[in-house]
Formats: sequence, structure tokens, C-alpha cells
Amino acid sequence: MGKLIAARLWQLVFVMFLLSLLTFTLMKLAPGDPVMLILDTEELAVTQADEEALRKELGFDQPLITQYASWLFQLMKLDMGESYIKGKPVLDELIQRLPATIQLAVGGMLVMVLIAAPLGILAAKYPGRWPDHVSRLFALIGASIPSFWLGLLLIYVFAYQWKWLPTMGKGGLSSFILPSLTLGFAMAAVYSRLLRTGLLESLSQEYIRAARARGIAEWRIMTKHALRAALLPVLTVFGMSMGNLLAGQVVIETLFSWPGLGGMIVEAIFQRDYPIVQGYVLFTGFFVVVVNLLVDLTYSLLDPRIRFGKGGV
Amino acid sequence: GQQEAPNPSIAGEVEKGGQKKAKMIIHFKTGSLDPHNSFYPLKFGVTETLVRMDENLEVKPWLASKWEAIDERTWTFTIRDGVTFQDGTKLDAAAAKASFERGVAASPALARALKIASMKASGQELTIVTTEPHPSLPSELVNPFASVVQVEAEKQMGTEAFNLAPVGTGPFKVKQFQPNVKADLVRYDGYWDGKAKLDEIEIAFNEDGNVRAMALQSKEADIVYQIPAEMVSVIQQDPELRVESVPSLRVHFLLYNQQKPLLQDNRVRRAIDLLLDRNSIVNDILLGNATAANGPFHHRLPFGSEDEVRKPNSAEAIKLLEEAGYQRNAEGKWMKDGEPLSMQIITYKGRPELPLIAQLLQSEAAKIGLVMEIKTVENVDQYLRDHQDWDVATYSNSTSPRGDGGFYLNSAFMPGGSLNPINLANENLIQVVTQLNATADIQQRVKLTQQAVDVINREVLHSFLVYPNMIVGVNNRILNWKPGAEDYYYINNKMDVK
Amino acid sequence: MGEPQYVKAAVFQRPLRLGLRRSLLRKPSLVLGMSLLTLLVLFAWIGPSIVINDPLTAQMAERLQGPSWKYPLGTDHLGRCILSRLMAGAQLTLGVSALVIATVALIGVPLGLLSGYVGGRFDAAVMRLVDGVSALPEFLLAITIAGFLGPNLANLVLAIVMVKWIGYARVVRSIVLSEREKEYVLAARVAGSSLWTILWRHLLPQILSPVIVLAALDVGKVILTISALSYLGLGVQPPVPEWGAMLNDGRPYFQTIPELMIYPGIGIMIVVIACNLIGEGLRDLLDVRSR
Amino acid sequence: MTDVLRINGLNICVHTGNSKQKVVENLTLSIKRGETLALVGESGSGKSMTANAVMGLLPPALYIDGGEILFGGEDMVPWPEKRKRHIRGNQIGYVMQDYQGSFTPFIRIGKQCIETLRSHRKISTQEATKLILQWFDRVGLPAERTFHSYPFQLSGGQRQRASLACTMMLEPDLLIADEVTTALDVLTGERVMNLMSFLQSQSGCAMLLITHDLRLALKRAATVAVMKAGSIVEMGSADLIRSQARHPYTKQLLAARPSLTEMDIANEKEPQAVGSEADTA
Amino acid sequence: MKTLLEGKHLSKTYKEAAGTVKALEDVSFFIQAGECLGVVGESGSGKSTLARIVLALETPDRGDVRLNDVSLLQMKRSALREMRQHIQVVFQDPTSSLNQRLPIWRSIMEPLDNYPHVTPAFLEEVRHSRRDTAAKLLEMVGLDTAHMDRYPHELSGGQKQRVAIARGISLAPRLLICDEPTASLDMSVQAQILQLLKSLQKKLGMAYLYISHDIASVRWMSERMLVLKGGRIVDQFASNQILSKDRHDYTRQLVEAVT
Ligand SMILES: Nc1ncnc2c1ncn2[C@@H]1O[C@H](COP(=O)(O)OP(=O)(O)OP(=O)(O)O)[C@@H](O)[C@H]1O
Ligand SMILES: Nc1ncnc2c1ncn2[C@@H]1O[C@H](COP(=O)(O)OP(=O)(O)OP(=O)(O)O)[C@@H](O)[C@H]1O
Ligand SMILES: [Mg+2]
Ligand SMILES: [Mg+2]
Repeated sequence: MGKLIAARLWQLVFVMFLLSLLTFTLMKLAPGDPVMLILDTEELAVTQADEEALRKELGFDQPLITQYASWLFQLMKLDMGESYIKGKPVLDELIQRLPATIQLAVGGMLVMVLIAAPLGILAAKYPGRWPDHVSRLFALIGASIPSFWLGLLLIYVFAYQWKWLPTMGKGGLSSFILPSLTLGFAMAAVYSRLLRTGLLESLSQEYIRAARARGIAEWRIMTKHALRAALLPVLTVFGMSMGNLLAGQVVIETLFSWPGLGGMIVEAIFQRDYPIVQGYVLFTGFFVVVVNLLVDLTYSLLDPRIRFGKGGV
Repeated sequence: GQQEAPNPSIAGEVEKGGQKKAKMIIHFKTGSLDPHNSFYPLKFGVTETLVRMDENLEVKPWLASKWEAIDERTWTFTIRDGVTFQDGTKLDAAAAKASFERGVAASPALARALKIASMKASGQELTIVTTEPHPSLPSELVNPFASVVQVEAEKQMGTEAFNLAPVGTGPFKVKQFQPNVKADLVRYDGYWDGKAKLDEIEIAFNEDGNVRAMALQSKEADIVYQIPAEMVSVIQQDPELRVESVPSLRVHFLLYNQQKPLLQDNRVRRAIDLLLDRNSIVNDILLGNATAANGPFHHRLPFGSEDEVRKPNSAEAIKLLEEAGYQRNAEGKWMKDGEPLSMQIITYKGRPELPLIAQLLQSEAAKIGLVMEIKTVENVDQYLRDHQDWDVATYSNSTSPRGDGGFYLNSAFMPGGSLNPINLANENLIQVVTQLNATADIQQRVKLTQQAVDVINREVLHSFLVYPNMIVGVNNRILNWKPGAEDYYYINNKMDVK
Repeated sequence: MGEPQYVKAAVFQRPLRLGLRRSLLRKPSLVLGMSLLTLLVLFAWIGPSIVINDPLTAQMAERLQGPSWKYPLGTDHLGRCILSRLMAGAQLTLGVSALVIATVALIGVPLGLLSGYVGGRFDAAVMRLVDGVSALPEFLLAITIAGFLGPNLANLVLAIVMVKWIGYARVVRSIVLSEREKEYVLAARVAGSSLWTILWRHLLPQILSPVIVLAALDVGKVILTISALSYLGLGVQPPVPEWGAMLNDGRPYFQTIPELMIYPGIGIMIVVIACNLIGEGLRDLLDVRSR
Repeated sequence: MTDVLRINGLNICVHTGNSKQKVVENLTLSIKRGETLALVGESGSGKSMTANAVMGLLPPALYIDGGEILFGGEDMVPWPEKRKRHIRGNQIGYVMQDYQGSFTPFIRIGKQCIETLRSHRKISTQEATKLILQWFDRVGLPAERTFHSYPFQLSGGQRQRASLACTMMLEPDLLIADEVTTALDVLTGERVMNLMSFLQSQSGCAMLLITHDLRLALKRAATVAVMKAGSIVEMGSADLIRSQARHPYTKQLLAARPSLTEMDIANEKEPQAVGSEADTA
Repeated sequence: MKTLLEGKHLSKTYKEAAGTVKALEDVSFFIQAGECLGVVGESGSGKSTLARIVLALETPDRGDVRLNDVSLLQMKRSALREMRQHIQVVFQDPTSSLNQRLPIWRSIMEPLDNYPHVTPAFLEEVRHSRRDTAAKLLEMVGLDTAHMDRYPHELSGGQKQRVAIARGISLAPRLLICDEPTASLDMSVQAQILQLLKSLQKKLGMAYLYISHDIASVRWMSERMLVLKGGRIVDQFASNQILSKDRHDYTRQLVEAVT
């Protein structure tokens, strides 16, 4: 296991390097010039000279390789640079937004688990019967309703009609409920159905019959014996969605005025705020690699054959 | 049962102890309250400027009680006596000078706008020398970036803390600022123009029109900026709410790519101009919350045009196209020299009505056999600048941000101007604008501006379509408050709640 | 040696193929899904040729009308017949999401199979690529591609495919990891099966059911992604009546005329329901043990 | 003494398309307390399915089509799942033929045994562990190691014994042992069978011994039932079967009992001795 | 006769949570072409491990396996595939060695499908048709051909075991490793299978590594026998010497238990 982690750390460096190169290229390929966006022209006069000066200040007059190299060099010193638009260090910006993102992600995951686990298990327990159909209906609504719509509906019902919860903002516990519901509900769809297939698959195995023959309670069979094998794909999708949980929540963040990373990154992309985008991508890259390492380690916890297998993970 | 349960987080109730509170929601979020890089400290009534605009968009004294031009480049401003910053210190010319120094250093945009060469402070007299003759300096001082703040306070707090809670002279001070979420303001009791009526104001940011509207409907918020036009009718049904729809200083228009021979032809531009029914845009797209346009400046402005709004006329448009040398083929599509005529409309999502206008134009064009294709781009300015393949763009500008047309004429019609992506260079217009730039007299400036508008309309340089309104939803418990066309002063000391 | 007649077990003749067809019919959900999909495909196939009204041209005088004989589902905010737009957009909407899912599965599944089974450096390389891609925001790719190749549907599809395949690769790999040590795979190796045979014949069926389930739900997700990116101006160009874009167009009318969103929303939901019913029905069918 | 298990006219059918076919037909047998009944039979004759039917664990395609299964005098067939579960493991122990599949592959054997034990007995984990280790030891397993092993880390025979131990430790009233010695060498097999007899003498449990090995059946069971193609073709006391088997299949089985000594002689003369014996029967 | 397979000083240790398990320790043996080597031994003595090593499914910690004097351990993947044609196996556990999702005839045909050029003598008439071939193989192991389209879970234990045998013999490999091939077969079927194996050995010169706890059948099948205990070879002799007085104690115990 130690070896695996060590190898992963090496690969991590590699992934980060590749990512830095990739984002740099993508950002440069993307049409658009941050200079004009920084100068925010609408209500203020800007001259050609101002433009040139700024271009020079940002180092855009240098060849691309030089720009990349100097950025990379800075990065080695753990300095991700400063936001063009906001002028603040990238790291500060990321750290400032991170808590809200994580809180929302945790809330969403909680809701997701609370919805997906019972729905998936019930559906697998009664395949083709009404709990399955109800679960499917939920899942399908979750999968086909865009989150902006769901969010609006929730606000409409809970904040406007019933006035139970605030429409927006990040404050007390009550302000977490609607964003978490919106996020969790949409995610639950995939998980509940994935769980159902996984469970059906493992429930048809011989060892489940054996456990029944030993007189083990049905819920225990479900949770201890069947669930584990079913968790492999579920966990994988979960690991995959971590990147998305960080940045993919723009819609929800916009609806609920949630000060998370998603809104920041989209804004930064639109404004061609390269340092922020690059800092963010590296940050997520790190995060994703670590999460997937954890997921891979969990595989071997879930299935000892993987642990003792020759291939390793 | 549950419905009546009071929700502690819902502001807007007069709470025990007689605290008066209000909540406002605005449509842009901000991560900083840096007074010299953000409009918000001024909008929130935390800071103020030396001069301001009144309801009629005329420049009026504010922190400066009066000012005069000593010569072409020298101005003196008399700072109002008895004004204190929110930390209790007195505002004098030295403090204002320090504030401008900070502003010029922090914001290149401000530096460019003010063109300050040197400043001198003595008592309440602030003397400003500009680098070049600058007749519109007072008008430029309306700029929110020219807010006056207590620089000493910044030294004590540190810049970072100061940019989250700047110390100005306004009726409200920042109690707590949650970047990108909300700002909590409390009354500053020592306000020079009389203590504010409200004790606290919460300003939340939200970029989704539907959510903002619902926050108003649920009575969670008292004032909500930028209600979607589609929601106006619903909100008006609620007797507790009202909608303030005021003309803004913005204009939506069609931009023609006059770098292309096709659109260099005045007749083609005029033909396209004749396709659109401005009243239909006002009524069917903006649902009445706009005024049909007859030029870049609203006719309510002193320098706005008095011309009539152009009426659609497709017969005339067909005639113009034919005159320009185009014929329709058997299928009714336009051709020139055997080449089919097809145009590309550029639009963007930043203002939801623009893509609709583009679709309307497309449909109207299709009716006379003119093929137009729509392309939505993400960054319109960039696109227009870097690409040559487009023909028409839907566009929008704020044309008189500080009560003067000069800024817009210069940046949108002069070569190299920052709002002139197509490098328009109309000889006649350049002449008028150059003359305008050398004129300080207000009356004279109005005349010249109108003259410029005449040229623009005659040559159909752009097709100005509508002046959209600013739509603000207000709870009737809010008293003495109306949104201003200038869109600068959201909060004042007079506003009150029932 | 003689015929071993004496060791006849209880013998059941079962014509398998017939049984399969019958069990297919016995799954009502599968039948329902199939019929829904057939209807949708028909709708998409002949829809555009029998639209009753012009789905593209704005008719301001007719805007926001309720259902009538002329406009069975009413008109939208630019006065266009909603039903005609739904019909005209069905082909594009269904086609694109089917195309995306098919491409994504065709890339992700084989890579996942290989990566899981072969392991080692290949696995590390593929998985780190996956990690890398999942760190890139979808928007960034979409913007770059749209900016570089132009904002149209094809390029949007490209961007979505580029990010979506990774999910399939990883899910497939995770299952393969646990399957590859099982005895039947060893038996296949002993039988001399090549890598491809093992992947194709033995491992593919094992991973098929989660992949089918994922894909069925992703059909909806793809439409929604297109819709979200269109909202930012990165995809379908107006006035093309793609359902996701229609959903967006209805947004301002959320409270006043919810039908503008509900109709395309229902359309998308029917697609998702059909795919899911078929997907899960197929899954049940593939599950030989519970048949 | 009453019958612990009594099966009356049991029919098990399988769905095949629109027709049904019988896997087990009109099977009747009974086992008393402390008694062993051996079910011997041809491969595929329905022995395991009979056992599954008793447990209420028939695979999805199969179903009981008439007949009664009386446990302690009460017909279990119509019992709800919950009630059946209650007696499974606790009152009826079942060692499945597929010993490879009798443990969940990713849970350690010990943990699964503890789980089983604690599902039926109120005892602490430590006590359970002690008991389980003891039982592992009794079936000749390296107790500690087996306890901590995952199923795939054990050899075939070890797994079979673990599953047997896990069933026997609950001392059920009825033990169904489906081919429990197939993976065991003779010595270990003997040991396990002795243990089962011991358990039987201690707790007086009834035993349904399913095997293909007539020799074993004759040695261990009081009554032997011979199955062929889904029905019992012959049933009687062990002695009776040994001496006066009537059915040709039984005779054939009896004849096909090579012993090392016989074989050695045969081998030198006629290499196909065993085969020809079977053929001619 | 020529040595077909040779195992030299094979050792295998498994790591486990509770320490290590020595599954094999310094095991050396050889099998000549056409010969049957019987392996008997206690449960858990390492018989199946030995089989897996010979099949190159598991690498020994020490030692070497050579087929026709070529080391299996050093073979490249393509060579290994070529080799597999000559060494086949009947696994101890028929259930898990069959793919649950394939009808059994497909499982049976897998080796033949992989080596299309191979036509064992007993399949000559039917090789042109895959289903006929499968039917013929099923028939050889005494299964009704109507079982062809069934899935493994629809068969009884003994039936699955016979499917595995049918698959094992289908290529008429030079060496067939049988790990308890008849454990769950009743006497008459068992006899038929043994006879089948024996006749294949006679006609086609197949060699066997025949692992079983049933000492009688091993005795009957094999020319030579190995006795394993605790991972070591404790005794090794020609089968007809099984009753000899010089046998190892353990061997004698085994023999006594069945006589
Ligand atoms: N799901 C099923 N579908 C169809 N037939 C089945 C199914 N399960 C079992 N059978 C058949 O039922 C018969 C009885 O099987 P059972 O497992 O009871 O045999 P058995 O007597 O235990 O044989 P063995 O000694 O080989 O284990 C077999 O012929 C088998 O093929
Ligand atoms: N993957 C593994 N991990 C750990 N230990 C193992 C593993 N496989 C086998 N063993 C151990 O190695 C020893 C030899 O196992 P093997 O399967 O070779 O025995 P066997 O002789 O085939 O026994 P049986 O007759 O019971 O099948 C056993 O003690 C077993 O527990
Ligand atoms: Mg059986
Ligand atoms: Mg073994």
C-alpha cells in the first residue's frame, strides 16, 4: 500500500505538470484577451496606450514559452500569482471560496445518500414492484430536470409559498437546506439506479443464498453482504463527481447566492483571468488525484481479492 | 400553522426595540468593497463623491459645496463643512486629497478620467491642477471611483480589512460584508445630512432574476433590482408590492460591420433599420419596460434627439435593397451578381433581450427573403474586434453615465475609441466631436451633441432601438425611495419603512 | 465406448431463443420503454416533415397564446408554435444525445476494460489522464472549443464527449478490477483466450449493466448539459428548437407561463424514461440468473 | 418420537417458457430425532433441490408445486419469509453443496461465523469467537488462520469444513448436509463424519445426508433413499439396501464400489475393470 | 518415454492477515508424455496450488516449471497462449470456473474456438459445426445434449463438474490437470468419466496430473503417485506399489481408511 501511495505521488506531479500545460494552452487558445476585460471599458475611456502598458505589465508581450516558464517557475515557489481582475493572490481567492463549496458539497452528498441509499435498496429489494417504480420515478425526475428549474421550484414552494426557508444567501442552517436539496436530488438519480443494479447483481449470487440459509436477517444481508459488492461502481462515480462537486455547481451557486468555487471559476474563465483558472485547475487536479487514490484504496477494502491480487490498483 | 411561523432570517420586519430594517437585493455580486475599484461603496451609501447627479441627471454639489474653474487646467473645490467620516474624523481638503491620491494609485481608470497633475489642500479648499484642459472634470468626479474615504482609517485597519469595510462619509457604514453574498449596513449616526431613518440595511447579491423576484414576492426582500420584465405583471398583482420602472441611461442597438463593403452601403443599413419595429421590441420583448429609441441618448436628456422614432417599412426596405443593386431570385432570396445574400447576426447572452431582438430581426428579414443567421458568442466585444465574418450585432451601451454625451461619442465613434470595435471613422462625425471636445460651455455642448446625433441618425451608423428601463420591485412598506436613472445611488438617508 | 444412456438426468428441452423472446415480452417495463422510444423516434422521424406551423419565424402578434386548434400547445414568447418547435427539434435533440452517449461509451468502455484488466503502466497512464480531465472544468473546454472551432452544436458535442468518457472508463475499470481475479477469468485464460476474447466475452457482460444504467440516465444529462451550455451562449444557436435550449428560453416565464418549460421538460423526461426502462429492462434480461 | 422433518408428496417444478417441468416428483420421506437419512442419487436427480425446498431457498425459476414439508409437525410451505428465516440456521442447518459460494467473498470467515452465531444466540463477540475457534479446531482446520482468512484464501476442503463448522456450531434440530465431504481426503472426511455423528448423539439432531456416495450413506445412515430422475426409487434401512436392493440403479451403485485390493488384482488382468463393471450392471 | 512436464523445487508462500502460509515447499516432480501422475494428500496440502503453478496462473516463489524443457515462467504472452493449447485443466470448483453469463455450450467451446486449427480425433466428424461439437463433448461426459443452452446455475453440482471436464478434454491436450474432477459424481457416472479419461490416454497419449482425495480412483487412473502433506512431498511411488510395506506412514493411513 505504501508503494502504491508513493507511486501515486509521483504520478501526481506528472498530472499536475500536464494539467498546467494543458490549461495554459487552453486558456491561450480560447479567444479573448484579458486586457480588454481588465480595463472594463463600458463607462470609462481607455486608450490604445493604456492597453499596451497593461499588456506589457502582464507579460503578454513575451513569447508564450517564456510566459509559461515564468509562471511555472513562480509555481515552484508555491506562488500561483495574482488574479488579473481582482488583484488578489490566487491562493487567497481559492481558500476564501473553498469553505462554502465544501459545505455545499457535504450538504449535497448528505441529501444524496439519504435519498439514493433507501431508494436504491428498496428498488433492488422489490424489483419490478411499486417501490422500484417509485424509486425510478424519483431518479428519472432527478435526471431530467435541470437544477436551475429544480432550485427555482424548491424556492417557490419552500421560500415563497410556505416561507419556511430563506430564498438565498449563506447564513444559518436553514440556508443550507435548499441548495443541498437541489444538489443532492440531482445526484441521487444516478446513484440510486446504480445501486439498484449493483444490488440486484450481488443479490443473485450464491453467497447471498448461503447467508439466508444461515438465517441472517434480511437487512443485514442487504447492508453487509450485498451492498459491498454493489458499492464499487457507486463509489467510483462518486469519486468522479468530486471534481464536479467543486466546480460544477455554478447553477446552484448562482440561484442561491452561494459564494463557492463554481461561480468563481466560471467568472474567471469568462474574464480570462488566467491565474485564477490555472490555480483552480491545479488545485482540483491535486484534489481529484488524491480522491481517486482514496477511491482506489477503498476498492481493496471493499474487495480483498483486489488487495491480494497480483495487479494491484 | 407553519405558514404563519415567523422566520427569523427574513428581514424587513420592524423588530422589537423599534429597530427599522430593510433588505435590498441587487443583481450583481461583488467580492470586494474597495472604494476605488468598486461602485458598491457609493451605491450602498457608505461613501460619497464631491459632486453628484440629481434626478434630472444634472451635476450638483455634494461633499463639495461649490467649485469653480480658475483657468483651463485649475479647479478649486470647496469641501463642505461639518462632514465627518464614519470613524468620527472631520472631512477637510487634506483628507479629500489623500483620498484622491489613493484612488488614482488604486485605479488607473480613475487616473485616466481625472487627469490630475497636482493637488493642493488648505482648510476646506481643494485645488486640482489637471494635466491638460479638462472641461468635464466636475462631471468625471461623479464617478463612483472618485469616492472620498478616510485614508487614515485604512492605515489603521490594513488595506484588506478596509476593502471589506471602507470608511466613508455616507449615511450607512459597513457592519459586515460577506463577499459575493451580502453586505450588512448600519446607520452612521453622525451623518452630515441628517441621521438616516433606517437602522439597518441588508444588501444581498443574486444573479438570478427569478429568485430575486421570488424574494420580493415572499416579502423577504424590500427592494429588488432588475426584476425580469416577464415578472412585472405578477408582482403588480400583489397589493403590497409595486414596480418602479425607470428609464436607464442605456441603449440597445444594432451595430453594423462597416468594414465590410456590404454594410458600407448606407442603403443596406437603412433597409435593415427599416425592418425592425421598435415599438414591438418595447411592447413584446421588454413588455413595455422600455422606450423606443431615436438616437444614442434618451430624448429626456437635455442633449437627446427630438426626431421621431423610425417606423418599420418593409416595402421601403425592399426598395432600398433593390436600389443598392440586389435582386430577388425565383425563391424570393436576395442575390447580387449571382451571389446569394446572407448575413450573420452576432448576439450574446449578457442581456437576455438581445438574442430575442436578434431572432426578431432574423424573422423580419426572412419575411422579405433576406437570410440572416444568428451566432451567439460568449464575449461579444472580443468577437467583434477579432472577427470580420459578421454583419450585424445586437449591442448595448450605457451612453451617458455621468450626465454628458461626450464620453460616449468619443469612445464609440472616434477611431481607437474603446467602444468602437469596428473602427468607425465618419468624417462628418469626427468633425463635430472634435469641436465638442474643445467646448466647456454646457449649452454649447448640448447643441454639439445633438448635432452629432443628427449625423449618426442620418448616416445610420448604428440602428438605435430602445432605451430599456431599469425595473425595480419595491415593497410598499418602503417609503421615500425611488431608483434613479443614473443607477448610482441605491441607498440614502431619507428612505424609511412603515 | 457406448452411448451413456443410463446416466440421463431429468431432461428439459428448452428452446432458448423462444424463451428469450417470451421473457422479453414478459417485462412490461421493457415493452413500455420500447414503445415510448418508438414513438419518440417516429415523432423525430416524421415530425419535421409534418410540422403544422413555422417553427422558426417569430410572430410577435401571436406570442404567448394558449392552446388552440391552430397551436395545440400554444405559442412561445416569440409567437412560435410550441408543438411545431418540439417536433422540429426532436430529431436534433435525440440524435445528439444518442450520438454523445454512443461515442462516450465507445471510448470509455474499452479503455476501462483494458485499463482494469491489463493494469500496470497502461492503467496508470489512462487513469491519470482521467484524473486530469476531471480536473478541467467543462466550461473551459466548451469555451475553448467554441472559440476555436466556432460556437455550434457539433463542437459542443465534442466538448461534452471529451469530458464524459472518463466516467465510463473508471466505472468499468472498477468492476474489472474485482472480476479479473475470479476463477472463470482464469479458466478463460487457460482455455487460451486472447486478451480481446476475455475482455469482450467475459468481462464486457459483467460491466454492461452498470454501463447501461449510467448511459440511460446520461441521455438526459447530455440534453441538460447542452441546455446549460447554450444558456451561456456556447451551443445551439437560436432559433434552432433544440429541447434543452427551449427549456432555457422558458426560464423567465417560470412563474407566469410555466408551460414554456414544462413541455420541453416533459419531452426530455420521456426520453429519459424510455431509455431507462429499456436500459434496466435489458439489464434484467441480461441477468440470466434471475430469469 | 415425532418426525423432525416430514416431506409429503413434494413436487418441484421449473418454469420453462409456457410449460412447466418437474425436477422433483412426489417425494416423500421423514426423519426422526437423532436419526440420519441419506439421500443418495444420480447426479442431477434433484437431491439439492429437495434440500433447497426444505430451506425455502429455491432459485427463482423453481417453485414448489404441491406437497407438504412438515417441520416439527407444521407445514412450512405457506410460511411467510420472516418465519422461515427465523428457523434457518437456528433450527435447520444447511451445508450447501457449493461450498465455494457459501461464504461472502469479501468478509473474513470468522466475522461471518460470528454474525451467524450472534443472529441466533445472545452471546458476546468474545464468546462467539471462542466457540467458533473451537469448532474450527474440531473439523481439523487451522483455527486462528481460518478465522482471519477471506474465503478465497482457503483451499476447497478448508472452505467446505469451515462452512460445515459454521452450520454445526448452532446445533440445529435438523442438519441438511449436501455433499459435505466431496473436497475432503478420506482421513479428514472420516473425522468430519465422526464429528457429525457425535453432534447427533449429543443434541439428538436429525440429519439429512445428501451424497452421491452409496458407501458413505450405508455406513452413516440408518435409512437410505435412492433418487433417480426426480423421484425416490428405493428407500429402506441401510442393511436392507445393502443386502436386498431391488432397483437396478441401486444395484448398479452397489456394484460400482471399487476397493483398492480388488482393483489391484483387476488392474493387472483387465485394465478396464471398473468401467466394465459399471457397463454391465 | 520423454519427459513432458517437469516441476523443480517449487515453493509458494501466501501472505495472509495472520502471517504467512507455506502452501508448497520444495516440490519437484515430472510427468512423462502419456503418463498419469496421481496426486493425493490432505485437504489444504497444496494440491490446487501446484495445479495453478503448473498452469502458469500463479508464479512460484522459487523453482521452475518446464514444459518440453521450456520454462513456463519465462514465456512471453504469445508463447504462453500457444502453450495453453497443450495444458488444460478441470478446476476443483466447477461453479466459479464457469462464466455465469454464458450458456454452457459456449463455455465448452471456448478452448476449441480459440484454437480453430485443432481437431482432436474424437471430434473429427463434428468439428465443422460448433453446436454439434459441443453436443458431442456433452455426450462424452454423459450429459444430455438438451442441456446445451442452459446456464451454469441451471445445472446440478455434478452436471457442472462434467461440463468442466468436457471443456478440459475438448482440445485433447498433451497434459490435462484434473483437480478433483469427479468429487461430486455418483459412482456410475464417475466410472464412466474415469473410463473416458483412461481411454483418451490410451488413444491420444494424453498425460494427466490427476489430483484427488479418492485414493481408489487415483490408484486406478495413475501410473505413479505423489503424496502431499503440508506442502511437501512425503511419498512418491509407482501406483501398483501402493500396498507395499515401505510406504510412508501417511500413505498407509490413507490406504487403510478405504480398505
Ligand atoms: N434453475 C434451473 N432451471 C432449470 N433446471 C434446473 C435449475 N436448477 C436445477 N435444475 C435441474 O434440476 C435438476 C436437479 O438438480 P439438483 O441440483 O437437485 O441435482 P442433484 O441431485 O443435487 O445433483 P448433483 O448430485 O449433481 O448435485 C437437475 O437436472 C438440474 O439440471
Ligand atoms: N490465495 C491464497 N491466499 C492465502 N492462502 C492460500 C491461498 N490459496 C491457498 N492458500 C492456502 O494454501 C494451502 C494450500 O491450498 P490448496 O488450495 O493448494 O490446497 P489443496 O491441497 O488443493 O486442498 P483441498 O484438497 O482442500 O482443495 C492451504 O492451506 C490454503 O489455505
Ligand atoms: Mg446437488
Ligand atoms: Mg484444492
